[in-house]
Amino acid sequence: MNVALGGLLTALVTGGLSALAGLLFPTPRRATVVGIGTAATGVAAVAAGVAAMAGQPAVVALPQLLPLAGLLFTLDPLGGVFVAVTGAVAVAVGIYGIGYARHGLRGRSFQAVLPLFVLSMVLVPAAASVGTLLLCWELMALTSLLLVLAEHRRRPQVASAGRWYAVMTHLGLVVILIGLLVFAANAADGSFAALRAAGPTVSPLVAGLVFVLTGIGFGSKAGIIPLHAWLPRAHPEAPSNVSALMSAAMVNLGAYGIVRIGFDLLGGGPGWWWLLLLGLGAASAIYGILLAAISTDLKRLLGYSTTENMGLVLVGVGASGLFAASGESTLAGLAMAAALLHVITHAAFKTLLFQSAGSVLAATGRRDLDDLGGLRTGMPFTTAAFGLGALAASALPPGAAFVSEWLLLQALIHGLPASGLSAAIVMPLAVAAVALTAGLAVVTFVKAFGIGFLAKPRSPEAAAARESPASMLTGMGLAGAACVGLALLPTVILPGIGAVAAGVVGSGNPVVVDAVTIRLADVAGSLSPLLLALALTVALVAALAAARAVATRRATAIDARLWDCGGGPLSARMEYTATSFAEPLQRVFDDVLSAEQDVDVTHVEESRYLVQTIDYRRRVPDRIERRLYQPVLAALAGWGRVGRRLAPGSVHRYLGYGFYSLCAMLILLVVTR
Amino acid sequence: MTVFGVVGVVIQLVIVVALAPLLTGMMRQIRAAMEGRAGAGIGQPWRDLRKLMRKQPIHPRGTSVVFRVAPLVLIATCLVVAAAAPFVTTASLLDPIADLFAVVALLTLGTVALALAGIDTGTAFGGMGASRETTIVALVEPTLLVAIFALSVPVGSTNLGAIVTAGLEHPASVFSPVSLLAAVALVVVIIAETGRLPVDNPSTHLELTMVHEAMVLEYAGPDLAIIELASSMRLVVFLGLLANLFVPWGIATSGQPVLIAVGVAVFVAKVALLGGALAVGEVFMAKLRLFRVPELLAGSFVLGLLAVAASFVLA
Amino acid sequence: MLSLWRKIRSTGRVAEPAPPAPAPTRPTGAAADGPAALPMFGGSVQIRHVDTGSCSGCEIEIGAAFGPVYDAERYGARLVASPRHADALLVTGPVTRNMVAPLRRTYEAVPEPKVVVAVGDCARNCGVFGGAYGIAGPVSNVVPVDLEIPGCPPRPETIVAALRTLTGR
Amino acid sequence: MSATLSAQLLNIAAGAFLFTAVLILWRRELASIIDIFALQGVALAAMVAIIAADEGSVEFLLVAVGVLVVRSGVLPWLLRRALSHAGATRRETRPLVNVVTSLLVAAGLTLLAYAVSQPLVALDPSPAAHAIPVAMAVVLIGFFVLVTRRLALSQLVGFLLLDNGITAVGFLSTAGVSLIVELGVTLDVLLVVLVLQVLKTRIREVFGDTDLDELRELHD
Repeated sequence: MNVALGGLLTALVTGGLSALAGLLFPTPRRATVVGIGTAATGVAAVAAGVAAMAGQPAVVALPQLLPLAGLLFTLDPLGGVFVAVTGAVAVAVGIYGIGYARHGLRGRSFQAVLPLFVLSMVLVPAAASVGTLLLCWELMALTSLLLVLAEHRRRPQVASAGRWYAVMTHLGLVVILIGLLVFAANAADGSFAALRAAGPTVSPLVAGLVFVLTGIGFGSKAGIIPLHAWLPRAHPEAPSNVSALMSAAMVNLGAYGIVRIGFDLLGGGPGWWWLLLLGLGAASAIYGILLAAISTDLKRLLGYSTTENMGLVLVGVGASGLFAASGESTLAGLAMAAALLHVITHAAFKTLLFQSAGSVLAATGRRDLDDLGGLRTGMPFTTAAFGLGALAASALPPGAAFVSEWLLLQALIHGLPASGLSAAIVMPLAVAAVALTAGLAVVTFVKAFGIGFLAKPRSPEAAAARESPASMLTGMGLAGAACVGLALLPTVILPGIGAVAAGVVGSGNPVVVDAVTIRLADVAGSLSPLLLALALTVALVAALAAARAVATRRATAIDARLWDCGGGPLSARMEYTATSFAEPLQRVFDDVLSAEQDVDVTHVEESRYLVQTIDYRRRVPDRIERRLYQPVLAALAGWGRVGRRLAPGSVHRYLGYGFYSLCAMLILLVVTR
Repeated sequence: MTVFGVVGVVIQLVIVVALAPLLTGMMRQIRAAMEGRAGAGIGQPWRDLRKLMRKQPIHPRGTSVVFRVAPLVLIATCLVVAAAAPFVTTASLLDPIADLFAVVALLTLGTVALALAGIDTGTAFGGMGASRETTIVALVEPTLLVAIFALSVPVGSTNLGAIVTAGLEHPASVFSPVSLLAAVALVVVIIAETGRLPVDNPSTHLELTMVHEAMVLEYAGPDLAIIELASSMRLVVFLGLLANLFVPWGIATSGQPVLIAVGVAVFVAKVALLGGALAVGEVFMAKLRLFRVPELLAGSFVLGLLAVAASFVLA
Repeated sequence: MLSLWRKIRSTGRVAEPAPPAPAPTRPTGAAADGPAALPMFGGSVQIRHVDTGSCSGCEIEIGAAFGPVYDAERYGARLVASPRHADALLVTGPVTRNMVAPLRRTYEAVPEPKVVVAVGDCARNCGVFGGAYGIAGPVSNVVPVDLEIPGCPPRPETIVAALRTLTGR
Repeated sequence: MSATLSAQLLNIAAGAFLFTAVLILWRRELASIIDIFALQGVALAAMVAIIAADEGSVEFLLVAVGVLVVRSGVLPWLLRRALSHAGATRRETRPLVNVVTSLLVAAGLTLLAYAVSQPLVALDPSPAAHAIPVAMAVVLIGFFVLVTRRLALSQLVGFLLLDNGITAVGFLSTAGVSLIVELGVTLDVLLVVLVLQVLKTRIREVFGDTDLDELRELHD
């Protein structure tokens, strides 16, 4: 029995059935059935993906289904990683969605589209021809767009976010389409096997063009700057379970596309491709986390953090390509393994974080960190879940992302003595970029967790927050368990990841693993996350015991009022807010962020020395958006106005256009002949 | 080997814990001497700790378990690093933890725990301290990792034991521009990480100028004792790392009691020397404005980067 | 930098030699309801200073007591920023009406065992401000006082001597 | 002197040479900038002296002494004198590019210097040639200081930094610099400094300040 094939087919069937169930079941039970169905799809996908990683190929060919090349699916180890990740995210999100749907998401269209979205994401990494890939990609884009727009009746911002997303994702599709068509034109047909065979023989110019075009398209899906503009819009406005799916599963496919085209189909390439990718990845990582650090909207913050993490993944991919181009295949494998592991860990903690954010949103109706706080009393489980996710996201031990970032740093560091001039200059900068990203991630998630969940509630809604229903908590629990597992025992999956990475770049397995310790092949370096966590626990318990033993007053701690400098009780208005927390950072990076602020002071009528009110506003616009998108949009709007002048509605004018153009054509014909 | 490892871990833990308050006491004493004071004596921090342990613990109203656990996490990170890093002996039981990245990340974890505790109180000063501390941490990180990078290039590993052993085997490499530049960069970073002048004033009484102190304003009794001990331990750990990464001589490479005794003595001497130099330097410095700190850190970042560049330019 | 170094070298030690430690019998001008024996802090007393309405004369003398010449720190006394860190409150001035609640809250914020030291005549018995309309009374009216330091303002030596009875050094 | 030892010493001197250049960018206090500049002169002289000892060349040794005297003695002395006349402007408070950015730019310049001098190093992989990127970096940093600092005095330091760098490149590249050329260059630099100083004094007498940005008004 081929598990990979069976899993894929099961996912196909359950996904389709869940979508049908979403259409047919009555409202009260619809969300439950769809949620379970989505989770089942996810389980099947995980099985298929893991089996594919283990080397079981799954091929499904449906040549007659589409007119051009038919549908062709092949699940190889690389695709298997992404299918498994998508499936795992779908399991947690499916169960979570049962409870989350209570908040106005029980509608037929939403519930029917959700499984289709999951299914399309499962199929993209399995697609094995240009036509199939584009079809699945478009299905994914459309379904996700519908899901993003789910709440457009309730909030007008959703429509704007949806517009941005629709335009950018379709522009991305067009660019990918052009790139792949150019590629396919140089190959026997559109199947990946043909492309793979043609890859090394294409002229460097065409190969470069294909890589850049597809890179732009896939990069925009991964939220890489400057194509990230849709991400911080769509993620906050989408329902939280959709945000989790998009942020933890969909963006990965951008990275998948780049790896698939660059490594697998084009067979690696010259160093400048990967240098470009690495640079963009590093810039995205820093820019994304910087904007995350200063944003106060919890879900927007998480969205920017996705840009950051995808940036890190692309740093890994870029480094891997660079090493491969300079013949360092083991290091290339290491960097690729780091990138893949980071995809997995990011999926785990981002699912958890978006689920917790959704839980908060459902309980309070607030996303603004400046309105939250004090949730730990009302929502202890959600607080713990977000804390766990934040620990993972800030890349501190014993968190999940620490291991993948450690691997990434090891790859970058060991690249130096081996590689050439470009690596010698790029690697230190890349290390610095990764380090700065890690540092800023610490600020971001201390802020998100500390301000959002600890301290005193800053709004009545936050004070009245109650814990979410059990199904949501179960979904969060699953994602949380994945985070803990990845943090403590990455040794379980690392050999598999290493083998996949090695297969992609054509090297030996770059990581050697014993029960608890990760060792790097060929270069010195080892880390044992489990031992680290264990040592930390032992030290903690020992410190507690010692403190208990030494402290002479065993008396239980008294409950005292906070030290308020002797004044009246401290109110929530005196607390630090997310804005004030990030203010020092914003000032440090003022050259990059260029915040806009204005202060209006109105004076008392009698004297200009007495102030009546001070109105202070500060806004940190996304600078790339402002510099890059607004001119383009303004130009488009300008052309639109010009165009409107051409079409005033007069039939005579339109007929005239036809006549003029006919004449012009004829004159042209005469002249050219 | 394992016996040696266990003995090493225990000795290092004992030394670091015992030494930490004494180092703080010595630094205060040096400062006092230079200010023309008599000073409270080297043992004063130990007396403070003993007194604090006898006091009543207080858990302010409205604080959560985060506030209660933070001191323990802080000291646990210091303990793990003290046990794992090669201070007295090179053979560590916890070798797979003794990675420079892991050590740095662990110490950052302690800072983060304290910052969360500061926010958890819900007081303005707690939030302020947390905000400042994490900002500094974010800016310190690139410098720290680049300096580590520079150190690891000649050795080809970020494992602390490997770097120290390599230093022992090639004593001449200590006097290379790579180590000198990296050392300067690391000194600045350590000053920032341990909250010493000119980045933070550990003896300030003015809330508005506080960074580290502002986060711990709510702690009392045994909790405060743990935090103070951990802060001193951080200093010892960082100075010990600085000493042994650049001047590893004297560290015990095998389990002979004599070597271990020498290792202990040399380690104590090195840390005392560095601490003394730091204390003397602090007398000549004023605290920088918070927004001048990035300048300092950018400078040390450049030095770290130059160290990396030098490591392959002057290879 | 060099000039500072030269200054340090030329100034040398300015701390006066320590007078003999005060007798173990404590000078108790303590209030009637104060505990009979002061707690032992074992050579380490952290002090939080509270100004409840002082004319700042006592503050100057406290500053001098902790300055290089008298150097109260050498006996293990240290000023701290938060009452949570403190063992002793050093209260100066008569307690004004506005400072009654803050003083009480500060007292409550200090973890046990704790000591209140009333510095100066105003803190002991309102001094020249006695009977003024804004004054709620001496410190002992608000919180139990364990140790009193007379003087208007008290000399730094007196303050140091009183603190030494607390630190026991 | 053994080859490895001299190579090591040369490396340290080169490191110090670069370090002082960064320090000049780092500090704002003009007095300490001048002190650091004097230190850089010492490092440069040490580099020349090590090469001299290596090659056993008396001529180079003489040059080293000359470098030491001029660059860590005479020039700093002149600068200090200029500073003592400068009045209130003892700090570079507002450089055109702020300190953080200029430090990061310096990092970039160093990497650039490394990249461009790669062929030079490849020509002759001797220890001296390995230090060429360092000297190149100092040249670029000096130029950068010259471009971005407002005060005439710190610009002057930038110019001298540039010159230090050029001298170092000259010595480190195998061609070497003959005594005569070095003498000529040194005298040239001295002359430039003196002329600038005279000019500066004149400007200050007329306009009362030496913030060069304000000289733009002359043009208008």
